[in-house]
Formats: sequence, structure tokens, C-alpha cells
Amino acid sequence: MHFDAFDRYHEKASFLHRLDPRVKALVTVIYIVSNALLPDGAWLAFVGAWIFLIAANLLSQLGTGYTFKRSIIALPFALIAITVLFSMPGKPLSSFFFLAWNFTITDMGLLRFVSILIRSWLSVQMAILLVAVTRFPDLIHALEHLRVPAILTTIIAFLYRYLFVLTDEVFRLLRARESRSAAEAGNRSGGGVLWRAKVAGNMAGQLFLRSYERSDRIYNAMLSRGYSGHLYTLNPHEMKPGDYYVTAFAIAVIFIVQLIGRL
Amino acid sequence: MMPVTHEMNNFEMPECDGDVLTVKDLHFSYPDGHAALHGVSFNLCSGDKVALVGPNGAGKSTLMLHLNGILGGHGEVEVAGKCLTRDNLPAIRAMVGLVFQNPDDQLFSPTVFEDVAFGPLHMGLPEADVCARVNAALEAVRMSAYRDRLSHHLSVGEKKRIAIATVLSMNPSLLILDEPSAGLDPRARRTLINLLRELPITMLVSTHDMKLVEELFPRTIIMDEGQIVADGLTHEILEDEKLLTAHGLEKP
Amino acid sequence: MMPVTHEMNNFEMPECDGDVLTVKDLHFSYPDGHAALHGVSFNLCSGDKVALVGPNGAGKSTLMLHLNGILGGHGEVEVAGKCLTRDNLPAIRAMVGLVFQNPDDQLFSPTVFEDVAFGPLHMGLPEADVCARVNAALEAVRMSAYRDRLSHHLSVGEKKRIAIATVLSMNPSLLILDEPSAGLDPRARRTLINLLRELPITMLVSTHDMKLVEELFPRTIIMDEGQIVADGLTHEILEDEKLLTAHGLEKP
Amino acid sequence: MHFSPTPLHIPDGFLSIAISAVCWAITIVTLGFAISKTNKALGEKQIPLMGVMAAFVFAAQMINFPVAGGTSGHLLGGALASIVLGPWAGMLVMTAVIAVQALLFQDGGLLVMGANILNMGLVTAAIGYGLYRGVVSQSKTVKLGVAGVAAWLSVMAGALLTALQLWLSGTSQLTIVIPAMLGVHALIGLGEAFITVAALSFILQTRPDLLGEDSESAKGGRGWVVAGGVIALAVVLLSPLASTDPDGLNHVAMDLGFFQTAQSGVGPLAGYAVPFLNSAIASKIAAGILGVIVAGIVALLVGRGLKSQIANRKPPVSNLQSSIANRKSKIVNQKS
Ligand SMILES: Nc1ncnc2c1ncn2[C@@H]1O[C@H](COP(=O)(O)OP(=O)(O)OP(=O)(O)O)[C@@H](O)[C@H]1O
Ligand SMILES: Nc1ncnc2c1ncn2[C@@H]1O[C@H](COP(=O)(O)OP(=O)(O)OP(=O)(O)O)[C@@H](O)[C@H]1O
Ligand SMILES: [Mg+2]
Ligand SMILES: [Mg+2]
Repeated sequence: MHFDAFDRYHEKASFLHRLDPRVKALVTVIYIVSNALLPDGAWLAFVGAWIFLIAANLLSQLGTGYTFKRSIIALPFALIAITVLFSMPGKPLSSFFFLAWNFTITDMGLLRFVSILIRSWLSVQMAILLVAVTRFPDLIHALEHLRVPAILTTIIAFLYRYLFVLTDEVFRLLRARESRSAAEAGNRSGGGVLWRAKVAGNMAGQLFLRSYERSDRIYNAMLSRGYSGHLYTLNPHEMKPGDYYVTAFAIAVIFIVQLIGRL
Repeated sequence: MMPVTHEMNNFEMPECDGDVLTVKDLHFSYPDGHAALHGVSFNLCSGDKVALVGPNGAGKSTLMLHLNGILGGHGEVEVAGKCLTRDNLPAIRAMVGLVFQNPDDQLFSPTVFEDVAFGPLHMGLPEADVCARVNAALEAVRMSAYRDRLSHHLSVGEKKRIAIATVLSMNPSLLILDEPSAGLDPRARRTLINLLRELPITMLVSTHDMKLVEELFPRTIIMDEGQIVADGLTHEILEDEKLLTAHGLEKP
Repeated sequence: MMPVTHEMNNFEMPECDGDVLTVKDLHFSYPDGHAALHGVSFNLCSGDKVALVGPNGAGKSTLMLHLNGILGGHGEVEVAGKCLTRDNLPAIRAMVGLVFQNPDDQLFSPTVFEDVAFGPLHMGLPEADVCARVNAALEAVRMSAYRDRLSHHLSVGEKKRIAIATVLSMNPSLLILDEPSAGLDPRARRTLINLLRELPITMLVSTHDMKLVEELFPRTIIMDEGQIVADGLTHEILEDEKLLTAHGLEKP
Repeated sequence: MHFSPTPLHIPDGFLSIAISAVCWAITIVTLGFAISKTNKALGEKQIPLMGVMAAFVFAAQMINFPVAGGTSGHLLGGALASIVLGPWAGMLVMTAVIAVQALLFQDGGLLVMGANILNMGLVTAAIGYGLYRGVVSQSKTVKLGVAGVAAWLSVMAGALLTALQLWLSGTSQLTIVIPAMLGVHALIGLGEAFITVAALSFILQTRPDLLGEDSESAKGGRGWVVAGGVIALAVVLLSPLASTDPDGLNHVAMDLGFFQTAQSGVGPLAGYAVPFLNSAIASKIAAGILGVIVAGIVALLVGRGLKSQIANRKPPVSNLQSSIANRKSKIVNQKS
């Protein structure tokens, strides 16, 4: 329970919070697909997509900068794309020596690199916004109603529920290990890498067994409440006319952004 | 382990009208061959509140798992006159509400509402009834305000109460609780005791907390090594120090 | 939560020679901003056996995690005259043995031997010394026969004792136990009490079990809302009913 | 907070639509199979079991152990999950883990989730289980040794696939991305291998029934051995090939028609224009190092296995006693 930090939901009474989770999930996916479809260097369209994002941020009452602050997590991966700077044929912009090689940045390379980063950055922010304005259980319901197989959504629901219980257990295990990781003056402490790996593996094994046996108890608890192989849920969500209008409007805007990008 | 035959201590008990639960000569061995129950017989009258005590490994949890057919041994189990057979199973599971020791095992849904609704939904009730039952059950444990909360945000004491609500929502005629007070601080424990005292349902409660036994249950059953070794009025049993120490118990 | 300022109840205490532990004005907030400790100060003398009580969420476990540097707040913590700094950390962890509430968290190796040997091995001791320490620690908790057993299959009471052995094998000068008696049946609890009574080490024990406090500890510290609200002789504190109820406690 | 133990979680924007779609298609078909198979094999108990196991994999990814210089080893879990739960259930469990990482923590994108599931969930499970299945009736030492190699290869396979997808999307250059990804993951895979082997050995010691003859881990069809073997072979052969002869790969891609669909006309063909690790020698050295590492792990694992077996051999009397004691304690404590 101490890892509430895992929850990305921010309680607010905003327009976006009240929207049906299906609408939010659908629009997010369409937005991300649209970004991927925009050609390199479609700056105007990227700006359009960005405005869409800012508007959504405003509607969520979380503040314009909310998703921006958290969007850095995708940055490390950008390293992977850095090679396109040099590998695309085009007009050389600048070149420099590093170690024994001569690197030349081309205009096409730069264009492509920046485009990739912008696509990624916009998409990540929309995904961040989605979970900030939708409670995760509602998101699971949305997936259910969007025809994701029930077995997957229930596994995800269980995962979400026990994520907190088990990560708590892991952190207690790690604490126990840490508190016994001592040294005496003059000794080289810590053991060998293999031994340390084995201890970590033991912890994983321990955790596995406890999870496995817990699943038995949960199964018993489910049985005693009438479970017989089928899971039933109530649908707590109903699409209101407003939800349809919002979906239509959002799709229209995204479509216009695509048009701008291809003109 | 050798089955030890224990002398049965007989205490006098008041008369009772209408049995909610009858268990006759129940035997059970786990698949690995370990015999956990050797001929257990007792009955619960309507309105009884009974404590089930005994040392670790006595077979208390095993017995409880028999009472709604999760385990099936040899012998007779009857709930409200219905024999425990495959056909009766769904009906009996609706009548017997089983609450496990660890509320994290009992609360497996992401939200409180979904968890409390699980039982009624699986009984096939219509949606309106389900909601009504959920509300009534949460009201009974005084947790109505927690309807839409996420289960993992609750404290242990709150989780315990929600766990009880998950079975109350099935309108059970018999409530079975496995070590309800374990891990609670004095305040949460006190709240739980008051709650159990007020619930107007027949209940069988296993516990190691002898003080709880003394305060709450007029009748006590002692189990050891798969057998019932004493069954009687709590204040008489708690006086019998020889009996208590023989079975690893202590006077509160 | 607003930091409430509690009146400090002063009780007279016998003189002490040589502090094992000194804590001065310790403050700590969790990363999420929740302030768990507001200026905690106390000291333990060599040979002291002290109970730490208080309602859920009082900050007992948080305080204990500071005493061997797993958490680090503002303020001073000194163990046997050594300040708790990054450089001293390994040495201090060798002196302070911390036993967590749930023995399952403490026992992460398949066999009892490997678990008890973890500390000494990590300290880089030669193999012969490790074996000697393991044997001595298991002897101290009377579990020598369990050396090669699988930890996973032990009873809770046995696991508790092994968990204590895992830190005894590091020859600590201070033993810190977080709720050692939770979940034990009366017999196992009695065995544990006898064990703790006999161990000739300074110890600080957090617990909700007021009977244990009365039986075992001459000195008691009460915490509430991140502060120490009373520190004195147990029999005096237990007499002060107003103090106890004010902090969610009960007389045993 | 960034949870991914390996840099395999591709964010949105780095793969082209075409590649994302192809990966989704493969993933969906495979998951369809997995769902129908697990429904048959595990019955009604599957739901809580797989749900809690998914949470286990998630939590186990946080267990680390200090290696040298402030780095640490981690678990990805695909091989371990498929070995103990069977391949199909393992795939579903990994899918749930990756989905939650993407949905809740934006660790990996949504549009590219198909690719991430394929790389980290499906392929790792197939290779991990496939190789293990081949030796399931062998001695404990062999099983653990092979599981270790399988775990290492599962990470390498995921890395290789990721690299190929990035290249086909025109996001990076083949001659760099493959050696870079494989180089990093050769090390990360070691952590995976060690933890997987130790965890399996723990389970074999404490609950051998979970890996015994009637368990899910022994029930997978023989076909898995072939599948696992083929993927393993592909990894072993393709990695050096890909780094030494990108032309060859480009040809294959052309023939398969990947190229036309890959986004942004220029494409990865321009790949090896930069004189960066393009010499065949460097790549061969890299391949050689990989081979040495594999051999090293096998030797280490076999050695350790033998050592612990010898250590476990005790005088017959005490052995008997302890086995009786073990049985007894097992009986007494099965309740939890
Ligand atoms: N990791 C954490 N993050 C944020 N808050 C925490 C964390 N751990 C504990 N807390 C909070 O700090 C306070 C003190 O917690 P602590 O666990 O120290 O209490 P305690 O006295 O040990 O209670 P108990 O008797 O239940 O064990 C509580 O309010 C708790 O909710
Ligand atoms: N799944 C199982 N397989 C084999 N033996 C088991 C199993 N579960 C429990 N047992 C054994 O059956 C006996 C009775 O266990 P049970 O859990 O019913 O005891 P209990 O009275 O509930 O104990 P506690 O007070 O510790 O909860 C014990 O000896 C236990 O080891
Ligand atoms: Mg029990
Ligand atoms: Mg605590």
C-alpha cells in the first residue's frame, strides 16, 4: 500500500475525467496512429497535433505543463535513432571528427531525427494524459468493451490489484537483504558476483512460490463466492450523446491535422 | 503424524432450536496423504456465535474449507438442512460466507464495489439487486463511503471490514471467519469486535486471540490434531487450565 | 496530517552506564511528502530491553528502519558511539540486527543454513568462521536441528526464530524486532517470550501485544504521530490509563 | 520512475506504421492461439493463477543484484514464466505485464505495443520454453544449465528483433544498431540467466512438484523444442551475419517486400555509408566474444550445479533423517 506512487491517476472533476473511458482510449490511440502517419518534416501538422495536446491538457485541469514534465521518460531511447543524423543522404550541414571517424550531419538526417523525436514526444504525452484522467480499473473496463479478450483484461485486472501487494513484498525483501548487508572492519565484504546473483535468484524463487500459493488462496476465495469458471462484471459506463460528439469532434480535428501534413 | 485419540471433554450446553450447520464424523486427508481431520462432529444453532480455537496445524482452516465445499472429505456436512452435494454446492456457497485470514486474498478486484458485487453477480442476480445488496453490505460494515475506492489504498482494518462485506452481500445465513483479528492494532481490533457483536448472523470464528474469545463468544470449540477435544460454554472452558495448556492455549 | 504536539510524559528512570544507541531530534518525511517522524529523541543503555508501542501508523517501523540506515532522515543517530554516515553504514549494519515483522521477508534462501549464513558471508568472513557463527546463532534460538531444512516449510513460530538467528549470526550489539509476536499461537508466543528473555543483548521491540510488554520489558516507549509521547518504566506507564487510551492502547 | 530493466521497451514514434502493423498481426494471431490453448489446459483455475503470476513477473523485475561499478543485474522474466507456467500461459502473462507497463507507466508505446509484446513476451517465452522442453527429463544440472542458456538467448533474441524492427522502420542504421543492442544485451542477458537459474533451482528445491512430470512445464508439445531451437539458431547465426553483411539482409528484406512498405522512401539502405564498425573484422570479433560468453556460462552453470550436488550429498543416515524431517515439515506447513 505504500506504493501508491504507482498510481498515475489524478483526482479532478474535469471534463476529461468525466468522459467515458472508451472515448479517451480510442482518441488516444487514433492520435498516436495519426502522429505515426505524419510525414517527416510536416512542421505545421506537428504544431497542430501539439495544440490538440495542449487543449486536452487544459480540459483536464491538470495545467498545460503537466504532461510535459513527465514526458522525459522517452528521451533515453532517442539515442537509438541518433544514427539517422549521419546516415541519410542529403546536403551536409556540419561535420566533425570523433575518435578516428569523420561524421557528417545531413539536412535530411536532421529532418528525420527531429521528426522521430517529435512524434514520440507527442505520443508519450497523450498516453500520460490518458492515465492521469482515467482510473486504471475504468481503463480496463474500456478495453473490455473495445473487445480485448476477457482473459487478457482479467489478467491485467489481477496484475493491477496484486502489483501493489507483491511490489510491497519485494521492497520488504530488498530491505531485509540490505539491512543484513554488513561489513566488518578490514574485511572485503559483499561476496562474489555469482553468489549475489544467486541470492537475487533465491529472492525471485521465494517471491514466485508465495505468489503461486497466494493464487491458490485467491482461487478458494473466488470459489466460495460462487465463481465457476466464468467471470461476470457490471458495465458501469454508458455512452452519453456528449461522448459521441466528443469522439466525432476529436477525430475530425485529427483528420484535419493529417490533411495539413499532406498538403 | 500418528492420530492421537483425545479424551472428549463434555460441557453442558443450553438447548437450541433449529440447526444451521451439522457436521457428522468428517474425515479428510490432503492429497499428500496427511490426515488433517479425524472424525469431526458438531452443530451450530441459529444465532450461535462460536469460537474455534486450537494450536497451529490443528485443522481449523481445513475444517472451514469443508463447510462450503471447497474441500470434500468423508462424512456429512449439512447446511440449513441441505446436504453438501455437487448439486447443492451453489446454494450452499450462497448460504455460507467464508472470510479468509488475509484480506488481500479475499479482495481480488481493483475496486471495492467490484469486489463486494462479485458474489451477487455470480449468483446471477439482476443488476438492480446487485447494487442494492452491495449498498446494504457496505452499510452493515459502515464502509458506504468506500464504494468507489481502490482496494489497495485501504488499511488492514478497512480491508478486513470490506472482506466481511464481500460475503455479507451474498446474504449468508452462516458467517465463517478465519482469524479475523490477526495483525490489527488495538483500535482496529476493537472496531472489529463491535462489528461482529452487532451482526445478527450465526458465526463460527477461528482465532488465537483468547481475549476475543472471552469477550465475544458464548460458546467455544477446541480442536487439536484434527479432532474436537472440547465443546462448551466459553467461561467454563476458560476455567479449565489443564485442558487449555494441554492444547497449547492460555487463559486470556 | 497536521503535526500535533503532544505533551511529553516524564517518568523517572534508573541511571544507565554506556549508551548503545542515541537518537537525537530525528525528522523524516517519505518521498510522497508524508511526515512520519517529527523530532524523535531517546537512547538505549547497554543491556536495556525496551518496548516500543503505539497505534498503527505511529511511525514505529519507520523509526526502526532509521536505526541501521535503511532510511535516512534529518537528525542524529549514533550506534555505540559511531555516527550513522555513509562510510559507517556497513559497520553499523553489522552492529544493529533488524528483524522484520514478517519472517517470510527475512528468509529468502531455500535452506535455513544459507539464510543464517548470508550476513556473515556478506561480511567477508572465512568459511570456518561463517559455519561457527551459524551454529552458534542456531544454538541460541534452539534450532540447531533445523540447519538443513527448507525455510519455506517451517511453521510461523519456527520461521520467527530462524529470522532472529539470521541477525544473531552477525553478532549484533543491538537487536531490533518489529512486532515479533504477531500471528503466533499461544504456545509459539510463549516460546518466543522465553527466548527473548534469555538473549543477553540490548533490544528494542515494537509490538501491539500489551501483555508481552508487561511480561518482558522493564522500560516502555510510547510513540504516536511520529513523536515519542512517553518513555519510562513499564509498570508506571501501564498504570496511567489516561495516557494509554489517549494513544489507542489498552491495559493488558 | 522508469521500470524497464532493459532498453527493449520501444516508445511510440520509433517504428513505422507498417512495421507496427505487421508486429501487431503476428502478436494477435499468436495470442489467439495462446488463449484457446490455455483455456483448455488450465481450466477455471487459470485466471487467478495467471493474474498473480503476471504481478509476480512485474515485481520480480525489481529484484536486482549489484554487479560491478554501480550497475546491476535484473530479470525480464519471459523465459522463467514460460518454463514454470508452460509456453502459452507464459506468453499471456508477459503480454499483461508489457501492456500494464505501457498503459500505466508509458514504458513502451501503445501503437508499438504489438512489437514490444512480440520481442519481450512471445519470442522470449518460445525460446525459453523450447530449449528447456528439450531437456525436461534430464538431470537437474542439465535442466538448469540449459535454462540459463535459454534465458540468455531469450534476451538476445528480443534485442535482435528490436534492432531489426528499428532498422526496417528507418529509425537507425543496421550496422550500428545490431552490434549496439546485442552488445548491451549480452551483459543484461547474463543477469537474466543467473537469476532465472537460481530461481528455478530454488523452486526445484522447495516445490519440485511444480516442475515435475505432471506440471505445466513438462506438458508442452515436442513442437516447442523445434520452435525454440530454430529461434536460437536464428539468433546465433543471424547476429554475426547481420553485422558483417548488411547487404545480404537488405536483399532479404527487398525480396520479402518489406522495403517498399517501410516508411520514408530513403530507407535503411543507406545504412552502411558511415565508416562505423563496418569492417567485417570488428563484427567477427563481436560474434566471437558472444560465443565465448555463451560457452563460459554453460561451463559456469554446469560447474556450480555439480558443486551444489556434491555439497548436498550427505552421509546416508542423516540424509534419511532429513528427508523424513522434510516430509514431516512439508505436511505440517502446506497450509499456507
Ligand atoms: N513508503 C511509505 N511512503 C509513504 N508513507 C509511508 C510509507 N511507509 C509508511 N508510511 C506512513 O508513515 C506513517 C508511519 O508508518 P509506520 O509503518 O512507521 O507505522 P507503524 O507505527 O510501524 O505502524 P504499524 O503498527 O501499523 O506497523 C504511516 O502514516 C504510514 O502510512
Ligand atoms: N495443502 C495441504 N497439503 C497437505 N497438508 C496440508 C495442506 N494444508 C494444510 N495441511 C496440513 O493440515 C493440517 C491442518 O492445517 P490447518 O491449516 O487446517 O491448521 P489450522 O488449525 O488452521 O492452523 P493455523 O492456526 O496455523 O491456521 C496441518 O498439519 C497442515 O500442515
Ligand atoms: Mg488456519
Ligand atoms: Mg510497523
